[in-house]
Amino acid sequence: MPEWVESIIRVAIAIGFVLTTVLVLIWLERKVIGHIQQRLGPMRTGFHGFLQSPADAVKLLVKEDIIPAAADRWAFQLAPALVFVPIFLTVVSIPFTRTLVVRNLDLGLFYVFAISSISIVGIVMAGWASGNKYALLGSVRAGAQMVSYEIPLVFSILGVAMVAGSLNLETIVDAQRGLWYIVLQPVGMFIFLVASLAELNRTPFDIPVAESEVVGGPYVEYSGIRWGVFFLSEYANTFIISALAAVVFLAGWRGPLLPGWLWFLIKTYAIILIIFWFRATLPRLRIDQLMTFAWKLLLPLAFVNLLITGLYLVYDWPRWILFVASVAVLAVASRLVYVVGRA
Amino acid sequence: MNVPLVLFWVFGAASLTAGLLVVTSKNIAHAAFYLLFALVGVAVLFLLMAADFLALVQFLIYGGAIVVLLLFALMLTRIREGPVIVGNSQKPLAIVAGLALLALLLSVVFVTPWPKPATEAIQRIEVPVIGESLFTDWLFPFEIVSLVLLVALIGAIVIARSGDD
Amino acid sequence: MTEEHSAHSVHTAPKKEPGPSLFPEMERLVAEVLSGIEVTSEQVVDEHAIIIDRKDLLAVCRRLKDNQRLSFDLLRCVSVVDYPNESVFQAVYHLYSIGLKHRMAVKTGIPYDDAIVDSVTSVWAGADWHEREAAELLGVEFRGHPNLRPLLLPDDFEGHPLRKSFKVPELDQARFRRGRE
Amino acid sequence: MAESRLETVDMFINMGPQHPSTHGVFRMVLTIDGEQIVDMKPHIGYLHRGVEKLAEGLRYREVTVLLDRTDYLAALNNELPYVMALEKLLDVKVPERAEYIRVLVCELNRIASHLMFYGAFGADAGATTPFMYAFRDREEIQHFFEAVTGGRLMHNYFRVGGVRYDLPEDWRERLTKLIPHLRKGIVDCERLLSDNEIFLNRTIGVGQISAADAIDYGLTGPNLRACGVRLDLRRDQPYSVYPKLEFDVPTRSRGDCYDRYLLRVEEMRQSLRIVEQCLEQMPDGPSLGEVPRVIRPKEGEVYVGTENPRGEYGIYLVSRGGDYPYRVKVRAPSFCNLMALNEMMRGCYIADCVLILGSIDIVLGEVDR
Repeated sequence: MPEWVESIIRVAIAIGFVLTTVLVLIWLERKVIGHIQQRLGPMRTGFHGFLQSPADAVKLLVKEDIIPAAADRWAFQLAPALVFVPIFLTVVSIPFTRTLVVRNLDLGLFYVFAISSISIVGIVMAGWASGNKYALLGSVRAGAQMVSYEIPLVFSILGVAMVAGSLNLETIVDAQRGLWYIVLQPVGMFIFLVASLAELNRTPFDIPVAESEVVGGPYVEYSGIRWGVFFLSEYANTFIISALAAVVFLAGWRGPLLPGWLWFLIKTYAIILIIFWFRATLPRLRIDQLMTFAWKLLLPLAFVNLLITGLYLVYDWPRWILFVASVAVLAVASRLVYVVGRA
Repeated sequence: MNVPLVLFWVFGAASLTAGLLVVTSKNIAHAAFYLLFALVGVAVLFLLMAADFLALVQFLIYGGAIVVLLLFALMLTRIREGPVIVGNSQKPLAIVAGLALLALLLSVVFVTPWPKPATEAIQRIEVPVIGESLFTDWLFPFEIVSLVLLVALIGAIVIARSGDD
Repeated sequence: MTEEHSAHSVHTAPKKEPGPSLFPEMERLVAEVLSGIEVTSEQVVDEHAIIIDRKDLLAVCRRLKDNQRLSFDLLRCVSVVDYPNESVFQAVYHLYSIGLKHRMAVKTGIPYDDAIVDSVTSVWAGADWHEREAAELLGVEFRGHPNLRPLLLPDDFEGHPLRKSFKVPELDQARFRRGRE
Repeated sequence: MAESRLETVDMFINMGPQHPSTHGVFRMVLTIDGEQIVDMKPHIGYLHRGVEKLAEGLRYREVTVLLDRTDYLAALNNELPYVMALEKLLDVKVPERAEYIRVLVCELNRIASHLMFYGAFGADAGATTPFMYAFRDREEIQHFFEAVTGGRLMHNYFRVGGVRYDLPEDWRERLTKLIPHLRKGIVDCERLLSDNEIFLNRTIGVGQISAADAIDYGLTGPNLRACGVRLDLRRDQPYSVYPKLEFDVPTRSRGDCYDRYLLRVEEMRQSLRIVEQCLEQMPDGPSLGEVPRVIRPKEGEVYVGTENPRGEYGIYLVSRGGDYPYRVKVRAPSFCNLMALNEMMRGCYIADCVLILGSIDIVLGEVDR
């Protein structure tokens, strides 16, 4: 079998896996949030509503695909693909275990960010092409938010790359033998989680799609399968970001007793559940507060983290100093936010 | 015919077409979208030449950031008239400039001593190498560029804030 | 306001029976504050009410609001009632003083043939929509109102539905049916 | 393309009449510059049913049906001023038990209404859970209402001289179960939002209005008290059995969205206190006084204002004899509160505008009538 045929098969399997995961995630989110809100969530389709997601998928598939008269047809139809494709391309480099990976890339970490940045254009395009002012507003918000948060996101992960000395995800996992990077890079992990929530447009950063303000933002005019593709991409992205966090900060498949893939899934789902939990608890920020948060807090914090990590590497400090220093930075920063916020 | 060659022709043609569409498109937002495809096509070409890092940078900076900012500016400035290019008085000037650039590129193509085809495998450029050469051989240009960017940044802030009070 | 109208100085709804005031203190105070303006007291079940000429409306409202012992700072409601038998509208302003916790009503008549009255939006900004509503539903014009556009009804609606002359067929049928039962 | 000057363009957007956070069919035409609001024009009337005209075609007893449908979230509170006005015109005595029942259900209705506000306000701020919490408790109140009045939303329960039905036999058990449930519910609600950093940042200082402006625009109820003006008709113009009951009238000072929110939460506690006292003090006796069979008040007029969850709900009732009211003017609190919207929205963001509208707590049914 030629190499490229094998690659295609691997990609197909990965995409299949992600699609199934998305269905599970959608069901899980509805159940988790339902229980947090003291209700049951879906109960009627299958055992505890387990067939709800497939049912929804079928419904979306057979639904009429409406293209508004005011829309720019060409861009309107293309936009979902532009969101969907990059996100599924990023799956390629995520290592589930050492062997369960489509392609281990030397620049794996960088690859994920670079490719997924394209999907912003898809969202902006969707909003622009809809010919709807709410969609336009939403896409302007999405553009501003996602471009801004990409910067702290990339910087947060740079610290890890420095400590591990590599952008290869497999090497990064191997470097976490004995000590997970959540200990060495708590600031990095914090920034990563916050910034990726913003990248995902999820609560409390669901400003571009805010129901109560811009009624669904860029997706407001979409229906049927095109809307389904956006929905799918959002959850796929959630999974990928969580998996990435699990790999980079929680040592991926490493763990005692259980098989590697199970550890990987446990860690990934732990992060996913935290994201769901946020959604059930927090209100939404305002766009200017969001920008302030990115530029005036997260970015400087990421710089400080880089500085400390650099000092640690150059002067060859013991590991505990890096840990203590990082925790101290985090504590000072949170205190600062509190004090400044109150003033 | 091997796979990389097919990919080269496909993506080369795609980015050329997209590039042409950028300049011929009447709809300025469409032009921006075509620009994205042109840039992505070029990124894939980089990838084929084993310049992974450059390709990813192309994706991140040009695809993810520049095009978004371009669209952003379009949306905020020109909502009422609609994003249609009506006419352009700078056409002759653009033709002259384009031809001049073409001449320059062609001369570069002919002057450069290209390596004999297929005599040696393409050298993969590792990231540390790029980093090192940036901070040794190219330190001065690198610093100049960052200074220029800083000036641009400050300028942008000044322009944006001038309307405030 | 023309001479002719101020001739029968108080356009009013059917006169109520005169009687001793239920709120003598309030009556005295109001009379004192409004000295120089023609004021008729009226008996209402639970508050002091005065009837004034529409030309005095703004002056009266200002004094009632600005006087320290009255300080009617809250305009609770503006109601306009149609009295077709007398060919007159009556505008009723219900006032309340937050600090002194007392209340009263000011009434003024607006004749059919010259349905204009001064707007009190300059005294209480809160009169805005009340007056717009009355203008739309009863066809009374409020002079000096900043923006007297229609408020509630569809743009192409004709007539003034709260006038007694405006018949709602369904309503009359309902009454008729019940009348025969 | 002669003009190549770079210029941002103001954009108009129609928020409403169909929009998830206009709380009904309300429309605001916003002029926005980026995310900031330059100008706002409210448009109302989409729900105008001509309640005042319809009332002129109904007999006195039938009008409460219409009033239920003005502020549909606090239907019982709307019926109260009307029956009180009628009782004043007819000079009818209301038995004490009936008064207590009225106050009891009115205060419960106030809690239900404020819970609805709490849930919707949370949703406006982008939090999904408050809505569910609020509805869990509101549901319990409605169960109680169902047992008392037979209806969940539209009660048509108050009659001239009393109430339609006496309380059900097991009302004490129901109420003693309901009160702790609600008390815990309010605590839950508070813990979810009141100290949330994001929520504080979103609401403090947003939609501020000064006390003087608020009075000028005729604001009443929680919106006015949030500015620091202690006006509560239950206390200042006492009616029914409120003088016999102990409760505080909370106020706040800043007059912003957060104060309006917190004030309503506190009001729920006070209402709960009143409900508890009603439970203790409820006298025996008839629930409907002696009322003439045919209601035909003599000529006269009366204005009665009561404290609704949203402010002063006033009824100006004119009688010229006969079986039908001559004029029923409804002074709807939301109608007046909404006038101050422009004042509150000066220079805010789109996201704020949703919150500010939510914080005023309007019900379009009574704005348009």
